[in-house]
Amino acid sequence: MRSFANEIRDGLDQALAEDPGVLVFGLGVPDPKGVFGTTLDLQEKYGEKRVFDMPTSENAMTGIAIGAALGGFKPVLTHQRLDFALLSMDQLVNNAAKWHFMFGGKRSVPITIRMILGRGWGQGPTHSQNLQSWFAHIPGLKVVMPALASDAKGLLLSSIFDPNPVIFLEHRWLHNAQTEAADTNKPIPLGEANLLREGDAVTVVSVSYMTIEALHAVDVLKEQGISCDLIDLRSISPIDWPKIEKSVKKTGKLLVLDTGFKSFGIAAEIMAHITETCFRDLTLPPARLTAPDYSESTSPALTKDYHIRAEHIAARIGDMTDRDVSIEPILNARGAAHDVPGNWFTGPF
Amino acid sequence: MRSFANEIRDGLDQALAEDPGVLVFGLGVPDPKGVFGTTLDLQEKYGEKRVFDMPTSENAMTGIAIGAALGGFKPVLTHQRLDFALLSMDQLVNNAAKWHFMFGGKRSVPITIRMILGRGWGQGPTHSQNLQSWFAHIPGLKVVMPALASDAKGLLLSSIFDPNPVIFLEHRWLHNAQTEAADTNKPIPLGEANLLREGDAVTVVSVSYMTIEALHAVDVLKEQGISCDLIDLRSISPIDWPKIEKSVKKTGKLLVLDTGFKSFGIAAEIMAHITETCFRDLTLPPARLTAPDYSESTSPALTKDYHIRAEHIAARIGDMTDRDVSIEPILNARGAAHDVPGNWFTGPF
Amino acid sequence: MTPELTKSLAHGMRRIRTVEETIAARYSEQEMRCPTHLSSGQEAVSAAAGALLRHSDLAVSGHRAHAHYLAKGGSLNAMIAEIYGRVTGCARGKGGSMHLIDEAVGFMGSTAIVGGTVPVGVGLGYSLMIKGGDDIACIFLGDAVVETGVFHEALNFATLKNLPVLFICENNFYSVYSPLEVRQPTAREIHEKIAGYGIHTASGDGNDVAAVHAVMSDAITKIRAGGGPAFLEFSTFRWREHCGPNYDDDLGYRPDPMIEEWTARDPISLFEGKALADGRLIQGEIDAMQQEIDTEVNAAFDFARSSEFPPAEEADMHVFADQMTGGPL
Amino acid sequence: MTPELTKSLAHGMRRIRTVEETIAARYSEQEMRCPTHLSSGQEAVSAAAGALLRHSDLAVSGHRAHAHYLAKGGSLNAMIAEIYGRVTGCARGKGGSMHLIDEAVGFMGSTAIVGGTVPVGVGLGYSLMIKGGDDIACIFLGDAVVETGVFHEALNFATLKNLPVLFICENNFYSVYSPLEVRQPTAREIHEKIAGYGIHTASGDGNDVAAVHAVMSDAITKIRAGGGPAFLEFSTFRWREHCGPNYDDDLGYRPDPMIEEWTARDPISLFEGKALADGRLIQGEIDAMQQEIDTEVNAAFDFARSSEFPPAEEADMHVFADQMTGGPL
Ligand SMILES: Cc1ncc(C[n+]2csc(CCOP(=O)(O)OP(=O)(O)O)c2C)c(N)n1
Ligand SMILES: Cc1ncc(C[n+]2csc(CCOP(=O)(O)OP(=O)(O)O)c2C)c(N)n1
Ligand SMILES: [Mg+2]
Ligand SMILES: [Mg+2]
Repeated sequence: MRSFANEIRDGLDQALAEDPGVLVFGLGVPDPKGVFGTTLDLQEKYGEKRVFDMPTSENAMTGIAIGAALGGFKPVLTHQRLDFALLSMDQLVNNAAKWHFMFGGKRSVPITIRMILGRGWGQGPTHSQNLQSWFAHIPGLKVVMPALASDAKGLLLSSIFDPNPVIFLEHRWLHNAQTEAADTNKPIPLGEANLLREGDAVTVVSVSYMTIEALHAVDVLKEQGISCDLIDLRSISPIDWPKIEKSVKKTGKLLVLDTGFKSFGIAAEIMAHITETCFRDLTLPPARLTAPDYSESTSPALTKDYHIRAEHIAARIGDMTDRDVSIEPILNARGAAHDVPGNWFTGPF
Repeated sequence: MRSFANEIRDGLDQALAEDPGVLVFGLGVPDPKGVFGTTLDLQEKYGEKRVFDMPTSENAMTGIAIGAALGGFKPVLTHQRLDFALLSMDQLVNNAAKWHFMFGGKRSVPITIRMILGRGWGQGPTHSQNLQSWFAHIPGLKVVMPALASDAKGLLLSSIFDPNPVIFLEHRWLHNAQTEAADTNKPIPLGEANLLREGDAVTVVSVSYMTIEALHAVDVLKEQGISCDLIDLRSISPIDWPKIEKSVKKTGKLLVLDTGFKSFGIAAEIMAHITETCFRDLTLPPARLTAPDYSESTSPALTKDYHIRAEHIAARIGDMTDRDVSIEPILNARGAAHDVPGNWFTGPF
Repeated sequence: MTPELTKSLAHGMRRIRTVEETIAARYSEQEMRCPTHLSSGQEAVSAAAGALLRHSDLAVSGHRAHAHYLAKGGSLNAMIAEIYGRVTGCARGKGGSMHLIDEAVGFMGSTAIVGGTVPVGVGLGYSLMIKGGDDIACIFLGDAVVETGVFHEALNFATLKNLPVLFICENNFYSVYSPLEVRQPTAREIHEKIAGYGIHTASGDGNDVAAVHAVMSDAITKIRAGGGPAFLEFSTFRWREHCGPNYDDDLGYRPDPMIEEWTARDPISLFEGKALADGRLIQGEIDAMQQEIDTEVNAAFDFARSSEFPPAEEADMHVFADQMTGGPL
Repeated sequence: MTPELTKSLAHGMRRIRTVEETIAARYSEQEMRCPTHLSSGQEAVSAAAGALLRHSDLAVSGHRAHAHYLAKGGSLNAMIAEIYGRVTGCARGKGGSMHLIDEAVGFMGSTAIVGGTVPVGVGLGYSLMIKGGDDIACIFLGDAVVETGVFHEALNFATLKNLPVLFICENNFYSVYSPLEVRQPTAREIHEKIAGYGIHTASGDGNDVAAVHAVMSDAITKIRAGGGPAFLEFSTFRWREHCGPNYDDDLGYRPDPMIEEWTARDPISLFEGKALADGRLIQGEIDAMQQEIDTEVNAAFDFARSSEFPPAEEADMHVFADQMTGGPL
């Protein structure tokens, strides 16, 4: 068994080995913890010029990644929280996203920006933002959100070798997720969603960590005779509309799951688009389960009902299918406190 | 007759006169052009401590506005283009939007950030972004987008005296719009949309400059026997859901207009929300007309079909109502080139 | 140095140390469920600042703010309750260890984004400048903050407007596990680089509280007299891991001689040793002081642990303010 | 100074002047429909850089980039066509005056956000450092750029890594209508403030092309030899309005004596006057040079005006690249 973090690390390792143009940098990249284990030993292996720590200068380092890309390199920049990358929106949006366009296709900017999405254990308002809808709204950025450990490496490789800037969002609660060692030397094309479960009751569209909760919910409901399509988007820009549309044409019901704030979030676009293209197929209004429109607080007492979990998803599918569902099996399977990914986690980050 | 720019200037003047805590600053605020005429003479009137120019330091100046607000002032910061404010997302989102929340309500941050939305005459990719959906997605920010000159002052006064951070988005093509001198000493409450035209064919929801085009389209269609509800949102956060819902329950048809990129934009949220709340009332899928998912180019040859204009709106309403409509009256009324707000405009900004 | 000041500095350092070490001792109970950055070993800078700043001066800080908050006079009970996520916390549990506030004593807030409060502090300085008077704004920052662009932008503005702002940089040579030399050119010290701005700068041994006090006192006097901003750099050393209650020197990111040298230079013993030697303090006073502090700190933990958690309904409160909280000017 | 260099500098300045003034003369035809920032009066810095930089050196600039692009060897036809919004433009009409690019000669791009290309230039410097060799990255910037945080962040990194980066600051004392003194403390000059970083800094009269050349040559030699980054400040003066083809001194934002003093110090006449006086140039050479330039410039405008506009289908092209444009390392 290998963890999501191992797979990310191996993806970086493979990219560095394959292509001398790949650079990996970010705060803490060569440190003893190696960004939650994802960059361990890479500096020793590839040297300080290709793998390096950096000053707390998120905006300039993004511009420096762009410049290095223009100089022929393929930089991978890591932010330990998405929240810190808010400092770099100018370089990201005004330069990276637009360079190829605004210079008439003269030069692409092959950079990958890893951002980690925080949650739980008192992360609080500025260490837990999931702003994927910002990036997806910007023409010229690709946005990748892996959920399964088995997808992490393949998606990362595609991101690194994509000629465009790619925002690669890693949910902190996934780093410890396990997978059978998959043959993931092959890149997974960006824009291909993954139909993880098949059924005809409801189309559940999900990203990143929400997919883990959704899998749980969908599997439990299956035992209760309700089977759903579960589509893990993997990338939200480009997004796999055909797969979603095909499923909705079958089920007539759409439930979108997202880790971000509700209003003006990615779920809205998915609901709007599917309503535009599948209006006559829908038997119910499309629904969403997302984070609410307020920040995650620090006190655990204030986060108990903040995040969508498998029981909420199951209950909602029950509502949408007019079926009584039991969430007991989900609650009973729950081992850890609500603010940690598992009992192995004892803080602080 | 008074212009939108005059109204903004008078709003600032009135606020400065009424409350010694109001500060006005930004690049070019005291310069001879006075930010398109909106800040003329204010420094002379209120002194250099309360009205001042600033260094090209958008991020720090946002933080300085926050600090001044914590020190008891009500700062108004101006950016000549929204695009420049991308440098300040950290201060805006991590500090201003969250301060009241993350300190448990201890202190509010009454700042107003004016951002001007560029368009036309070769503004190009980094002087024409309309990223309202970004701000609307952030809990703790209010987002105001005036369209009518007669609303500009009232909305600005409400923004300045609101205890929360308010993003005030002024479309560059509106500064010259004219209004009868309205009695606008009264603030207009944030979150109240304005039903500008009444009808039962289609609910048209619009913001900012799109409302000008929509008014034209709706008025021309009225003469052709199609009458629509036209709702000018004025503020998108908070947003006036009841007014939109009431209208859609009457018309069964929703068309949303926006100046921003299409995907993951504000139109998606409006469509998604209305589908959630009014699904059974809708006789057609909700529709949107927005900027496309690519940047505005500099060459006028590449912007001819970039923006939504009255003729597109009229044609779309025709489609939605299964009626033949004539867009000739709209095209005939068009006097200026497509990349300027009027013939009076001869560049460069 | 007067006996009063001697006692005040010793008390300030001991109080911070005791709070931090009590947090460390109790952290493993898993009841303080938030990222927590302790200042053990770095008490001198805060204690000196605490002896010099008034409640009407305004201060801000970053992620490692316990010492600054306490030195400025922030309520100990409210801080510990905040770390425990209780409704009696200074931010009602919304913010945790990294979001401390006590406006009653001029501690205007600490936040978790490196450099994030620097311009806020300068904006506070701007408000003080308009209001007149000789209060100052004080910005506590770490060595990593000088790498952020916003610091330079804010410093430029403070200098331009000659604002009453004191920048206090605690250089502990590390940002998380990253040594200074992978982040900044080290041929010049931080304060030497900042001196380019043409403002008053100075530096000192951050583990020598008397030296810190002298350097700071000089700078504050200049600022209060209208001399404009000043930047002070104090070298010091964090004892425990960057974030959390443990020691982590087994990870090997800091050289052994450095660890030994700096931990041997405990600011409290250094200061008290001298004061005892030259009779400005006697051991009995120290013992009494410590006992009093222990009582206060234990009471604070009791207060926190016996406080209620915020009710669930508070989770979505405070997103928007209904009215100005600051009142009219 | 050799006759070749003398001619090259005179030619460089005259060529830029002629291009800018021709744009100004034709702008009112309303066919150049984009914001355009002219460099008339500021030609010396670019001309000197042009004489010293190689095509394999990499350069970036900002909104006022015509002179830098031309000096670096960028195609004149492609620039004028770009300003006219034609498909033959260097950015196929997508970018206009503020987005110039000619990678064949190492001009890697100019953009419209103040300070936006500074870290990009440092990143190019990083790529050159890895590749080895003695090429350098050159960043053209205005006086407002030193107010941006990203400039300081990028400079810190360039210094930290000892990168081959030349920062060339043209201080024309204004950012749009705003004088330096409302944006920066002016007790020290910009280069003096930057000197705090400990890198090579120098300054000079930006209207004296020989002086600029000497200062720049020295810095470039040091950088090519591995000496790390350098920052140069040249004072100069823009003749026309910030953006657009007109003079705007009727607005009164610049003091009359300043305008008179600086426009009297036309860099071209100053340089040629001396060269004529000491016989390094003769008037006939200048006249021939100017005739050749006029022919070239007129041809460029003819080229641009006779070029096609980009077809409508290009509006949504180039959002994403289908393949790497740079090829393998
Ligand atoms: C903008 C930003 N980048 C990165 C981080 C992660 N981070 C948290 S604390 C810290 C170290 C800061 O070091 P320093 O300023 O020296 O303070 P110290 O921890 O040494 O007291 C970092 C990098 C952050 N919080 N914000
Ligand atoms: C981040 C940002 N803020 C503001 C602007 C508006 N702006 C365009 S050019 C300019 C002046 C820049 O002055 P300087 O760097 O001195 O160059 P100069 O125009 O004098 O050559 C400004 C403020 C911008 N383009 N980007
Ligand atoms: Mg440190
Ligand atoms: Mg200038």
